Order: sequence, then C-alpha cells, then structure tokens
Amino acid sequence: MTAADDTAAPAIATEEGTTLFRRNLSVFAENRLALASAVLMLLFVLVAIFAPLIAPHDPNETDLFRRLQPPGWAAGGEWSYLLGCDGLGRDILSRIIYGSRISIFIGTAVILIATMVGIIAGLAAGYLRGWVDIAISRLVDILLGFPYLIFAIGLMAMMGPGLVNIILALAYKEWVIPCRVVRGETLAARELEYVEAARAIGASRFHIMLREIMPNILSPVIVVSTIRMADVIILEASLSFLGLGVQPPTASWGSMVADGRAFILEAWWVSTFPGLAILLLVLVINVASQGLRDAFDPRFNE
Amino acid sequence: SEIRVGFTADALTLDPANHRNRETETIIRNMYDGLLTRDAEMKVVPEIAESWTQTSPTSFEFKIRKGIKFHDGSELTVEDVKFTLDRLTVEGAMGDGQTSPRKSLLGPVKDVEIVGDDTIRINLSEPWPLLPAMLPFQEFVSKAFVEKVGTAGMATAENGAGPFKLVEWRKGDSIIMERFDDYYGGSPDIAPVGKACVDRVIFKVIPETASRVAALLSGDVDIINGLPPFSIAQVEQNPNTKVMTVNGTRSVFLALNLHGDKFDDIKVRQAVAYALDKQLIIDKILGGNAVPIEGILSPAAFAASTNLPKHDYDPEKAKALLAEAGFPDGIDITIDTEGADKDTVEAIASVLSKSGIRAKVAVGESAQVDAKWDPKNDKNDGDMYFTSWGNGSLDPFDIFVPTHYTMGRGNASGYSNKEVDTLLDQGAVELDPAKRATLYQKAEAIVNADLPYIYLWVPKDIYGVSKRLKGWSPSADSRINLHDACVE
Amino acid sequence: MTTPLITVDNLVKHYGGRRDPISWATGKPAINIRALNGVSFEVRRGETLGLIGESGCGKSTLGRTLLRLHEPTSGRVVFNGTDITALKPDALKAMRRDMQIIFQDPYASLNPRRTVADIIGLPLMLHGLASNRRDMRDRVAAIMDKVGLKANHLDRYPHQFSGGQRQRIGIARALISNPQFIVCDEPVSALDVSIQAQIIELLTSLKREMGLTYLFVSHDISVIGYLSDRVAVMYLGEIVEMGPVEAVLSNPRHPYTQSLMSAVPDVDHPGKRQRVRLTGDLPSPQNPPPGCKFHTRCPLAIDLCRKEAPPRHEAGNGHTVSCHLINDELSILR
Amino acid sequence: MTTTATPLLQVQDLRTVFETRAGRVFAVDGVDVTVYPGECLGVVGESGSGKSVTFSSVMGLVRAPGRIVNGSISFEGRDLRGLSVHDMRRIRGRDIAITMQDALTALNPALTVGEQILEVLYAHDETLPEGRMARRKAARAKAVDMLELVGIASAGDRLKYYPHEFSGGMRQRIMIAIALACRPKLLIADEPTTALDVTIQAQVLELIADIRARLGMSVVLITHDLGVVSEYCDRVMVMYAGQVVEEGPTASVIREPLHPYTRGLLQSIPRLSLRGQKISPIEGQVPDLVDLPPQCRFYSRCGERIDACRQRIDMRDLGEQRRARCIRLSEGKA
Amino acid sequence: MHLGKLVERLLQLVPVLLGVSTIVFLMMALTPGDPVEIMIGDQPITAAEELTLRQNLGLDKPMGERFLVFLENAVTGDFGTSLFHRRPVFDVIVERLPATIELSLVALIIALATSIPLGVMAAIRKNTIIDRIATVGSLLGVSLPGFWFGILLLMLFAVQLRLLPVSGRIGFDSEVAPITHFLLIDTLLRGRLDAFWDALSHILLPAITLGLPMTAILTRVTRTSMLEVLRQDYVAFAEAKGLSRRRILFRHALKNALIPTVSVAALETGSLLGGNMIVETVFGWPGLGRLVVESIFVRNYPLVQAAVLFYAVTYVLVNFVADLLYTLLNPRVKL
Ligand SMILES: Nc1ncnc2c1ncn2[C@@H]1O[C@H](COP(=O)(O)OP(=O)(O)OP(=O)(O)O)[C@@H](O)[C@H]1O
Ligand SMILES: Nc1ncnc2c1ncn2[C@@H]1O[C@H](COP(=O)(O)OP(=O)(O)OP(=O)(O)O)[C@@H](O)[C@H]1O
Ligand SMILES: [Mg+2]
Ligand SMILES: [Mg+2]
Repeated sequence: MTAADDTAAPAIATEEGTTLFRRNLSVFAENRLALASAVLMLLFVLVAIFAPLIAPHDPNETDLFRRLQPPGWAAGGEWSYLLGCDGLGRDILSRIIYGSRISIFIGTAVILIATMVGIIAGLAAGYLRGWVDIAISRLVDILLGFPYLIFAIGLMAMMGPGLVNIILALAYKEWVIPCRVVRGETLAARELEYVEAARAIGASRFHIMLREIMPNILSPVIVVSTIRMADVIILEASLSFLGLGVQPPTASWGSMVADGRAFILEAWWVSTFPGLAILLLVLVINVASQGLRDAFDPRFNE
Repeated sequence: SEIRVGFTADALTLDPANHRNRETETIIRNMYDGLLTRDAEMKVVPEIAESWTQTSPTSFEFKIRKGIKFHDGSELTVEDVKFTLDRLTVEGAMGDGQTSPRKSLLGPVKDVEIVGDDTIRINLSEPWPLLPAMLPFQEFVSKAFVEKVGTAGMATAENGAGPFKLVEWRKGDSIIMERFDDYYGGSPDIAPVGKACVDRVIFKVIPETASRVAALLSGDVDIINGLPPFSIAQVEQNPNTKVMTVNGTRSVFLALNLHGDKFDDIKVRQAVAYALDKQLIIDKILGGNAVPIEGILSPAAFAASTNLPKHDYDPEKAKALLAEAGFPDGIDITIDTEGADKDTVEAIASVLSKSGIRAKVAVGESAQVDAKWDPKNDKNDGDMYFTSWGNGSLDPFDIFVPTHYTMGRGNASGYSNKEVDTLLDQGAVELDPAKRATLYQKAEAIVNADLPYIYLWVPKDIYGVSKRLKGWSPSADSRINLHDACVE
Repeated sequence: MTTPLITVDNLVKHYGGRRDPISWATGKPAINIRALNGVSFEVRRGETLGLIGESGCGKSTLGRTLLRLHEPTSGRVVFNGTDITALKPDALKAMRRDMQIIFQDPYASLNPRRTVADIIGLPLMLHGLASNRRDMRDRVAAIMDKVGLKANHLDRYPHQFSGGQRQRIGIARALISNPQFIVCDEPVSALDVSIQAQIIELLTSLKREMGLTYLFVSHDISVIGYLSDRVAVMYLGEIVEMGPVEAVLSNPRHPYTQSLMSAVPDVDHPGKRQRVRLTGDLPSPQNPPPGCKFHTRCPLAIDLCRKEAPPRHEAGNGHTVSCHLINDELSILR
Repeated sequence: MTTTATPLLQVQDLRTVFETRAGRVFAVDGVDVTVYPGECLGVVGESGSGKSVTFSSVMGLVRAPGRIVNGSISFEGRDLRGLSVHDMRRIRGRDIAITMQDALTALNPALTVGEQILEVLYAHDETLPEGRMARRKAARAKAVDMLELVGIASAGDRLKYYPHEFSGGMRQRIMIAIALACRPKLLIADEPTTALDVTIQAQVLELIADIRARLGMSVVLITHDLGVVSEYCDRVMVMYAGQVVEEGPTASVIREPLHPYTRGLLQSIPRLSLRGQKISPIEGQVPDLVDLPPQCRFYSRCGERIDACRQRIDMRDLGEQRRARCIRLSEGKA
Repeated sequence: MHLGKLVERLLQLVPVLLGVSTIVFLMMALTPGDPVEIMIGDQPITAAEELTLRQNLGLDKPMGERFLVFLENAVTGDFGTSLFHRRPVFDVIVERLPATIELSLVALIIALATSIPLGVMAAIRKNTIIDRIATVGSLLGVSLPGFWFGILLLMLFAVQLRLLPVSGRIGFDSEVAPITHFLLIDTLLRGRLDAFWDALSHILLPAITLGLPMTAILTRVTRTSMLEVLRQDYVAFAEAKGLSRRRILFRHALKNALIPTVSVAALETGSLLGGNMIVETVFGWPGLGRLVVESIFVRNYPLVQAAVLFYAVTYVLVNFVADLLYTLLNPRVKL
C-alpha cells in the first residue's frame, strides 16, 4: 500500500491547519458589506463602553433654557449640542450615546442567557430524548404559543419595569429559539455516524454531547443568536417605548422616542434621532448576521 | 351644525353613578344634568333644582323645576331625584351588592326625604358646608329607566335630562350625540337658556398629544383638551385656531417626609423653598400656564389668602440654611413621582441640585407610590413626593382637611399641628362665610410658616379651540359643556 | 477457525413503539419498525462473514445491535464467551476496545471539528491506552502510516481529505485499540470503483496482518463474493440463506438469493445468465407480511408460504436455507 | 449500428466550465459524442468526470455558474446551440428526453404524478384532439398507457398519487414514463439505477432495453457500473476528468481496453472468480478540475506514464470504431 | 383531510392551550405583593367589594384550586370584572375586538399581497435592480422599529402632506350603522363607497406599519425559498420536459416555494398581534391593543391577563389553521 497521492488532494487542503471556522471566517470577510457592518457593530459597542469619554455632555444634565433646542445646523441650534436637546434641555447626542449601553447591554445579556440555557436544554432534549425531551419540547411548544411582544408585555406588566426585569422577561422566552435550533441539530447529529463512532469507542454521554456534538452545532447557533440579537434590541426598545422599560432618567432609545412623541410637531429631532439610532444598530446587526449566516451555515447559501 | 371635540380619553362607562373618572364625567355631563351647576365664574347655581336652602347645619332643601323631560320623553320627578341620590349614597344600592364609587364624594349624606311633590331634603350626619359645591358633579337619572336596564345596562345606554342625547358610542373611538329638542333649557342663571345651539356633538378620542394637536390644526376637530404648553405657539400661529386657558382647581406641591432625618428640620424645608425656582419651571416647562401658590389653596378658591409671605428663589440663602442645619455639603434626596409628571419633576430635581440639594427622581406606579406616602404607613423612608390634590369644589374643606389635618387621608408629609386641626374643625361647621374665611386664612398662615409642603402652583387647563367656535369657554372644573356653544 | 468469536442468538430489534403520554392521549399511533426478527448466526475467529441484502432489510441494524450501539429488543450476543447484551456500562466500555465498526459514509463518520489526531486517538484517550498526548500522537502517526495516510497530516481536519482518504481515517480509528472484531458497514459503497478497490485491498491485507475477524456488510454481491469466507443473505430482518461463499453464490438455494444472483450484471459474461424478474419492492418493515416474508415477491410461492414461516434447512456443508420449497428441488431458474 | 448511418446526435469539442470561488472548473473539456439512431451508448466514468454535465449541455440545461464555452451540438442535423429558447423547449421532452440521477428529487413533490405526465403531453403532443374535454381524455388515456408500459399496476388510480407515495423503483419507472411520453428519438438515462437495489435495477434496465427495442429510439446510458454497460450497451464511452479517454464497441473495449485508465477500472472490479487473488486498484485519486496543467489527465495515477505524457494529448482513432486518448498507443502498444 | 385526523389534531392543541393558560395564570399568581391591593390601586372600592374580589380570585384558596377556578372561568369566558370600567372584562374586550381584527387582517393582506410577488420577482430576476430593492427593502423592513416608523409616517402623510387622516377608524361624516362591526365591510354593505374610501384611508397607515416587519420577512423567505426551489432537480427536470417558463415558475416552483412562506407567515402573525399594542397606541386605533396598554398603566390586571390569554389562544389557532393549509400545499405532510 502506498500512501495516497498527496498532490491529488483537494485544493482546500493545501493550507496547512486551516480550520473550517477560519475558512468560514475568510468567506465572511470577503463579503464587504457584512464586514463593514461588523465593523460598525464593533463601533457601537465601543461607543457604549466608552460613552463617558465620548459623550459631549452629561446625559442627565437638564438645562431648561435649552428646552427643545434644535440641532446644531438648524436655526437656533448650537454646534456643541449637535442633535439638539429634548424637553428638559438634555443633549440628545449624549443621551443616544449613553442609550446605546442599554440597548447593547440588554441585547447581549438576553442573548447570552438565552443561548446558554438554549444550548443546554436543546442538547439534553435532543440527545437524551425520552422524558427530558418531552418535558423540554412541550415547554417550548407552550412558550411558542405566545406572541413574543405580548408575552414580554404581560410579564413586564406583572413584574413592573426595570433593567433586570426586562432581561428576564425577554430571556424567559428567547431561550426557546436557540433551544429549538440546538435540539434539531442534535437530533440530526446524534444519528450521524461520527457520533455513533464515538459511542462505539466507548465515549460517555457527556463527552458526546459536549465534545462531539456541541462544537458542530455552535455555528448555526451563533448565526441564529446574532439574528435574534437584532430582534431583541427592537423588542427592548418597544417595551421602553410603551413605558415598560428601564427607569428614567436613564436614557434608553425606546423611551427617548416615546418622550419625543408629544413634541413631534414642534421638535421633530427629539424622537427622530434615537429612532434612527435603533434603526442603524439593528440594520448593522442584521446585515452582519446575514453575512455570518451565508458564510457559516452553507445550507442557507444562495 | 356640529362640534367635534378631540379628547384625551374615552368614557369608561355611561353610568353616571358608576365611575370616578374625570374624562368620563366631562363626556356624559353633556347628556345628563345635575341638581346644581356652576357658571363661568365657578359660582354654584341651580340647574334641575329651581332653588335651594340650607335649613340647618345638617340639612338642605331643594325645590325641583317642573316640566323637565328625560330623553325618552318621560318627566323628571322628585322620585327620580331621590332615586339618583340614593343610588349614589346608599351602601349596596347599585344592585348585586355594589356601592357607587362616588359615594365618598357626597361624604356625610345620611338620607334623602321627599318633602313635597317638588321638594326633597338631604339630611347630613354631620355639618358639611360643601354639599352644594359637590352637587354639580352628580348627574340625575330616570328611576324607571334604571330599573328597566339595570346597572349593567346603564354602562352603555343613556336616558338623561341633558342638552344632548346619545346617538352612538364607538368604544375607544368616539361618542356621538345629538341635540335633545325637548330640553328644558338648563340653568336660567347661565345665558343662553334653551335647547343646544348645535345639532350634533362628537367626542373623538385622540389619546396621542401630537395627533390631537394635528387634528385641531387641520380643522378636523373644534376643541381639544390637554394642549401641551409647547404647542401653544403653533396653535396661536394657525389662522383658524386659538388657545384658551382656565385656572384649574388642582394644587400641586411637594410633600416632605417630616418623619425622616432631613425634613424634620424646618431649616432644610426652608432651604428647599428658597432653592426651588418655581417661576423658571412654570415658564419653561408649563409655558407660563400655572399660577404659583404659597399655601395649599388655589387663588380662585373660597378663602384663599392673597398676601402670604413668599420664598423667592435664593440659592445662597438655601445653601446657608442647609449649612445651618448641619449639611454644609448639601444633601442627597430622592423625589418620588408618577410617570405622567416625570418631565416636571426632573426639572425640579435639576433646579434643586444647583443649591446643593442633590435630587434623584424615582418614578413609580401610582398605586405603589400612593401606598408608600399613605400617612398610615409609618415605614415611609422617602424624602420628597411630587403630588397634587384636586379641589373641584373650590372650597378649602375639600383640600385643606385631607392634606393638613393630623392623619388626613392625603397628608403625605405626616404633618400634625393641634392649632391647625382646631381651625379646620371650626371651619367645617361655621355657617357664616366671612368667619369661615378668616379661620382658613389663619390656618394658611401657619402652614406657610411651618412648610410641611413646598406649595408649587395651580396649573391652568389649556384648550385649543377653532375660531369658528362661539359661545364656549373652558371651565375650571375641566368640564366641556357644549350646551352654549355654537359654530359659524 | 473452529471456536466462534461471536455467537448471535435470536436477535430481535424493533424501533419505535414507545409513546410519550401526550401523544398517547391524543391518539398518535406508535410506529413500530421490525428491523430484525430473530437473527441467529456465528462468526468464527479469523473469518469474514459477508452480509448481503436489499436496502432497508436490516443490515446496518444488525451490525449496530451486535455491538450494542443500539439496544437489542431481545436475543443474545456472546462475544468471546461473554454475553454482551447483559453487560453493565463499564464492562461494555471495556469491551468496546475489542469490537469496532467502520462506517459507510466517509463524510458523516468523521467529526468535522476535530483534527485527525483527535479522531483517531480518541479510543486511546478514552481507554487510557496512551500515557500522554505525545504518546497518543506517536501511536496515531504509526497507525496512519499503516493505513496509507501521511503521518504528518496529523493536525489536519477531515474536510482536507478526499473520500478514500477519509475512509482510511475511519479504518485507522477502528484499528487503533487493537480490536479482534470489526463490523464493516458498507465501507466501500460510497466510493468510486477505483477507490473502492484500494480500500478493499487495504481491508484484506490488514485482516491478514492483524488476524482480524470481519462482519462485512454490503449490497454489492461482487464485493461480498470477493472477500468473504461465508455469506449470509438477509431479507426483511431475517437471514434466509447462509453458508460458505462458493456454495451460496454459485449454487443459491433460496429463491431470493437466486433472483439476486441473476440480477447482477456481469462484466465478463454479459447476457449469459437467465434473468429472474422479481415484481414489487421490499415490503415495509412496519407491517411485514405474515408467513414467509418473501412470499409477496416470490414467483414460486405456494399457499403454505403465506401462512407459515419456513424452517431453517441444512443443505450440507454448513449451508442453511429458510424456505418451504427447498426439499422439492424447485428452482426459479428452471 | 452501422457507422455509415448519419448520427442522430453529434457533439464536437464541447467545453463547459463552472466559475466557482476556488476558480474555473473545467467540467467538460473537449468532449465529442456521437449517437446513432437506435443504438445504446454507455457512458462510464468516476464521479465528477463530467458525465452529467456533458448531457445537460446537450439539452441546453447548464445553469449558472456553468457555461458552455465551446463546441457544436447537432441533433438530426440541426445546430442546437443556435436555436432560440423557444425552439429548444420544443425539442426538449419531445425529441430528446432525459431521466435524472435521483428520481426522488426529480419528481415534483407537490404535484400528482398524473399532472406531471399530462403536462408533457399537453406541451408537445400534437396528435391530441381539439377541445378541452377530448384533449384531456386522450391525454389521460396516453398517460395511463405510459404508466402501464413501465409496469405500474392500476395506473388509472395511481395518476392521483403523489411521488412520495411510490417506492424508489416505481419513481424511477414513472420518470421513465414521463421521459418517454412523447416517444422521443433520444433518451438520456442518467444513472437510472444507481440508487436502486440490484433486483430493482435489473427491472428498470430491462424496461429501458425493452422499450428501446419496441420504439426504436436511441439511448444514452450513463452509469458507474461497467457490468451494466457490458450487459446493455452497444458502444461505450469512458470519461475521465472531463474528457473522453476511450470509446468503442462494448465487447471489444471490455475484452481489450486500450487506455490504462480503462484497464485499471476493469481490474478494480472485485469478482467472485478472483477470490484470493489480489486486485490491482488504480492508486491515487481523480485530479481537481481547477487549473489543470496541459498534460494527460491520468498522468498522476498512471502506472505506465512517461515524460512525453506531460503534454496535451488528443484522441486517437484506432480503427474498428475504436478511439482512445493515450500517447503510448502510437508507440504501437501501451 | 380525514375528519378523524382533524379531530385528532385539534385534540393535540389541548395540552398547548392548557400550558398557555397555566403560564398566564402563573404570571399573575407569582406577581409579588397582594394582587388585590395592587389591582385596586386608587380605585375607590368598598371593603365589601374588596372581599368579593378576593373571593372571585380565590385568593384564600390553595394555588391548585385557584388554577382550576381560573381555568373554569376562562373556558366560560368569565374573566372577572374590570375594576377600572366596572364592567365584565369579557364585554370590554369584545367591544374592542372588531377594530383590532380588522386592522390585523388588512395588515396581513397587505403583507401577503406585497411580499409574495416581490419575493418571487426578486428570485426570478436575481441580481437585478428589483432583487436589490427587495433585498435592501426587506432588510430595512426588519430593522425598522415599528413605533418609530409609525410616527414618521403619521407626521409625513397625515400632518405634513395632509393626505391621510391622523387618528381613528373612520371620519366624522362617514359613520354607518354597524352590521359586522368591520368598517370596511359595513360601509360596502351599506352601499357607502365614500365611507369605504374614508375607512380605507384611516386604516392604511396603521396597517402598513403593522404589516411591515411581516412583509419584510416574508419577502425574504419567499425569495430564499424560491431560489432554493429553482435549484431543485425537479425544476431542472421540468425544464428538460420542455415546459413553458410560466408553467415551470408558477406551477412547479411557486407551489413548493410557498410552503415555507405559509409556515413563516403563521409564525409572524405573532408580530402582528404584538405589534397591535404599539401601532394602535401610535395611531389612536380604538382596538384591544391600545386598551391593553392603557390597562397596564392603571394596573387593570384582570383585563391584561385576559387579553394575553386571548392573544395567545388566537396565535395558537392561527398556527393550527396554517398547519391545515400547509398540508394542502405539501402533500408529503399528513395531518
Ligand atoms: N434509528 C432508527 N429508528 C427507527 N427506524 C430505524 C432506525 N434505523 C433504521 N431503522 C429502520 O430499520 C429498517 C432497517 O434499517 P437498516 O439501516 O438496518 O437497513 P440496511 O439494510 O442497513 O439498509 P441500507 O442498505 O439502506 O443501509 C429500515 O426500515 C429503517 O428505516
Ligand atoms: N453547479 C456546479 N458548480 C460548480 N461545479 C460543478 C457544478 N456542477 C457540476 N460541477 C462540476 O463539474 C464536474 C462534472 O460533474 P458531473 O455532475 O458531470 O459529474 P458526473 O460524472 O455526472 O458525476 P456523478 O457520477 O457523481 O454523477 C464535477 O467536477 C463538478 O464538481
Ligand atoms: Mg445500512
Ligand atoms: Mg452525474
């Protein structure tokens, strides 16, 4: 037996040690728009982290003499208050900058919690089957029976507003989505021969779930999670808009839009800019996640 | 011809005895009349009643006008009047063990007697000079009709004796009424007398402020309530619309927790009074549409003092007082409030902070904040509470007692002063108006010095009105009475 | 060659059948697939038993149930004197070193996220056969060399290899714990003819060198014929004919085997053989026919076949056939 | 099958490429095909050698990112590449029909089998009578005939069934029925039996042979299996890496393969008769079709390569209808 | 579709509905604090009434029993009294339903009628301008916060351009006596075309705002699944049969491509139902959504609870109907 001829190996094998992950990453990087979005997303995160350094003013500093002051370029505006001021004379730009913290923090926290819970529940349901699966799947079915926003509104109405409560209200339902994805992938993966091979060798359930199956379902989960992140941010903003979000004076984009609604005839800038900020962040996440999906989950490839 | 009102909220029910909601009352008061009503100067005048007399400290007699017809054509009798008052005041009279939520508005009414075929007598369990001032808020119903449709039916059906009758109630959207042609004409003290001027009246529910203003500007509606101060300029600039304001009846104030470790000291309370630039907030946030007050009473109220000492804005003095009280570095406080007033309270907080009273705002649900600042709650650990008390009767009894009497139900500060209590007790039974006024003025002077509250202002109600509307003016009790209004 | 390494006794495997209470309450029917219906045979040490049959007849199920990758519904499997159907998890794990499996699909059988070293070395780590990672890697390199892979490809990922190379990785994984017995579940079916031949060569030479015993599953008669010592023919979860490869393939006795043999196109002698046309397809194992399972397609079926399952007949020289008509010397190849 | 007859289909120097991320794939690289009336041409080659792409090019069905870059295709003397889209549609399904590799995916799961047969008839059959009802009736009758022809019992009822309600073999036969509905002159059967079991495979292949004999049409049979070619085809074309490497009458190619690849292929087949002997597989694997050097494509795997092989090699005509692409043939003996 | 199977599928809804009710019940039962006190808030209520309320809610009973009472009440449509309206919750909700249903249906129709053609066109003409528009449009559509977009639309079309009305369901001059309570239908039944246009002009902006995310998602799904389907072997085979392009696209491809669209559409009705709350608030639409939002702020728990249950049950039923539809499109799926 001679060694299989090396020169004939497929072209992709030529780079030594390329992982599937890195290959996907490079596919992603080729998608200019997605890459740009990812960079913008990072920028948003940086803005959120360094808000105190970036924001030109204290977001909660009111100045009644600047009440409803127009944006810098408009008549009556000041360049140091670039996007104008709200009904209490607070700098809208600074509030948007600080507001990004809420959106990004809540979005990230909800997705992290949900993904972690979802992975564990999905793996358990999909691999262990039996009663565990029945219990988890039924719970998932039931939670899916609620329209998302209604569920969150109902919970918020009962629990009362507040940062932790929003995160909980969203995460209580959000985990279902990664859970379904993971369960489905696990069900498929457990029938795959490499799982069977691991069992044939004598590997334990935990080894199989964590070492064999999990790494393989991680990329669809990451893809789904980023897509969901955009939705969660809109949901949080919607709750804040309805007054069920974080408490004032903390700036949150949704409540900024809600606050500005009354002034819309006289001072369009008060709700327009925070709304634009939501649109931009969500758009950027959506574009980036679409790129991720195309690169990492070839089933969606077009 | 038709008048359209762009209104903040829908009626909750059409049953005049089964709600405690201003908006509901504003709407249904156009279909129902009261025993008494108020004229433009807020003077109480007879409506269904022809006249009334106080026959003793605890009884009043009312003579009922003849020939008043309900919308179904039946005649209004003393039976109906008694029935209505019983329905409002007797425990369980609404059927199914229900009691009218308006019972407490008629306080010590004990019973109602028919003393002639056109006269009834209302007996009180204790002296209560307020009764005539409270009667304009009670609408009179037909006994036969209520017995026919029951309390459940009253929620959506109407048979009043008012100037308009119901055409259709589109829940959440609008209430359409048309002129009642057999109307007896309303109070003879308020001209014009006769049936209503317009054929139809529509209350259109537009909860969104901006939408309501837009509807006015575009000529969709003729009157809107709750015009925000910042929209005044727009409405004034529009050639077809104008702004109308009226002094309200609600006094706004900051309650200070007198049992806490900060505001138990009069110096700190004074510091707050000097630190608060009331006029600035009135100008900037309320668009100038409020009257500052130095005591609990609105300037329009009976017995209101006009010359109470003022605490003009003086941050230096405020800081000095704080230092004297042992807070040279200022103090940190939290102001509780409900969501609706968030704007104003945040402004107050920022103004106070400039004088070393570093204030944070905590917005809570009304029920929860109310419970916290209930005088019976001895575990209240709050500092300051931005709140208000309505005084639709414009009589001190209705506002002074609950907020300043020891353990009064609205005494959020936890204020207790024997002298004030005595003065208020006397005010309640004194029949001579002049003497009564002096009693209350004395009390006001005391609390102005004691400062259990920081008295802020009485906001005006602001309406946007189409210029084609004639003969209508807003009323201090926030009723929108369309009987007299006409359109060109 | 005499002592059986593995004895399979009346092995039965049904899939499904259990219902959760909610689907029970809502009346969802239980699916019950009878994949194996009482299979008995033995594999002697050092031999290759070929297993042939149509798609879905239960070949893979047999291979997996045998290794207890699937729990048998009933029946026994005795390996080297131990009844493995009764083993506790720990003992079973130890047993796994001696019994391995090679899969059909070279793509699905390797975890795409792990390096070749990890995949092949996993048995060493799990069973504590390697003292450390270094040792593990050395031994993986050695076995890679043995199956014809370059040892310096240790840190590559499966997608960097071609189908044939991947199949070699799968073989290396099965061999590294030095097993005695290997189930080869259609290891060459997914490969092109030229690559298939490479793998067959590899498997036969490894067997010779390491003294392995194979259960070799395939639906390709030429492959089975080429490398088996004995062959078992499966139909709908049952073995219908079994015996030495020459006997079974050159002189098939069961009508099914006969039709199978006649259907294989022959490169060298085209058109020489008589054709037997079977009508219809393999019945569903969800509701197998009564009596002889083959009677729905058998051109010779008589009434008895529809009623009674045929007994197993000895046709001499270890050649057994399950057919009612065996004694009548009937043949569909008249 | 006389060489003198005018060919039904003649393809010359066909080149089809796919633009992919990895580069340009030369899937079909200078292929000539000739099909004579009434004959059965077998096309064999490993997976990816360009068999399917060649014939979808013929049908004008290559989809982006694929593109025919060169070559002429003439059918009954008409140049198919020059035809308008509309005219091409009239040829497809009526004159040239194709059955696809996988019947499960080639039949539309959402439409009944009846509709899928009827629509071809409506599209092409000019013999159908005028009038909606009459047309419908006639078409239905033809559809039932076709299904019966391919051996589907109670065809009338089965028209209402959906593809998933049939077994694999039946689906394959239904696809053949659809392809044959308009009595095409040429049937391209792309691996009609790869997914099927031997017994079913025999049924399907015999069906095709039978119909071909009855209708006198030409058939191109694409397959992996030299056995199938040897049993059913008059001539055979061996493809390797996008090129034809050998072509000739089946019997003579199998008896005396000229190209080393064909030889290797034949030697790779395991046979019962070769038990105990070593088979000699072709080492290595098929080259990647991206950016190929201009040399013999079999170079890296050929046991007989010489330096001269590292140049462009053309097809050589060797008489007796035999052609092959190997430089050493001109040296007299490979 | 076999009747027995239908009944069986309906029975399978039971556990889900039961679970949904349990969660709605728990939402309230696990709320910290005394629910009665929170509910009463500043509503004037006598001690006797408070006691009745407590008994109605069964707060003196153990949790399990309370749940049973809740279930029994829910099944009979008895959701208690809305303290705020002092009327049965059920009546208050039912009054608001037609407006909400009408709005949601119009939004659904707009979404389906735009997204499917757009998605199909985008897939057929991949990489052309229409594809770009569809792709960018759907990306924007899913990213737009509805509450904000609604405000912008309102400002632009109603306030600035004065093309459309600002608020409400129908204009002052267009009332018609109710028949079905769906104004678009009633106006037509009464033969009032002017009123019909008026009602339509009122519903347009809210329905577009409400339907936008669904439109965006369905466009994307339809495009992707159409592309997917066009890649399938059976489309290639249809080509090979020489069928006309129209037949291939609409008969072979579209029928399969709509399968995912239907199931996603059913899932997305969730966003319609939830979006009601926001859109009705922004546009002053007199429906259930606005009522719920208002109720939250006055702590009208029984109403919020009943509405959440109502929405959830509706959602489950919509998905059930979609399942039935699914089986029509996809013969491989049996009920
Ligand atoms: N995990 C499983 N759950 C349920 N049914 C199964 C499972 N595995 C196999 N089956 C069923 O059992 C029967 C036998 O399957 P098996 O895979 O053993 O057949 P096979 O002979 O290996 O076929 P092939 O040649 O296609 O691999 C089939 O009907 C199959 O559908
Ligand atoms: N859509 C495509 N994109 C890129 N490359 C393609 C595409 N379709 C086919 N190819 C390439 O064209 C070559 C020939 O493919 P083709 O399908 O003709 O092979 P085949 O001989 O029919 O193989 P099989 O036996 O597997 O059917 C392959 O290398 C394949 O990778
Ligand atoms: Mg198998
Ligand atoms: Mg092919």
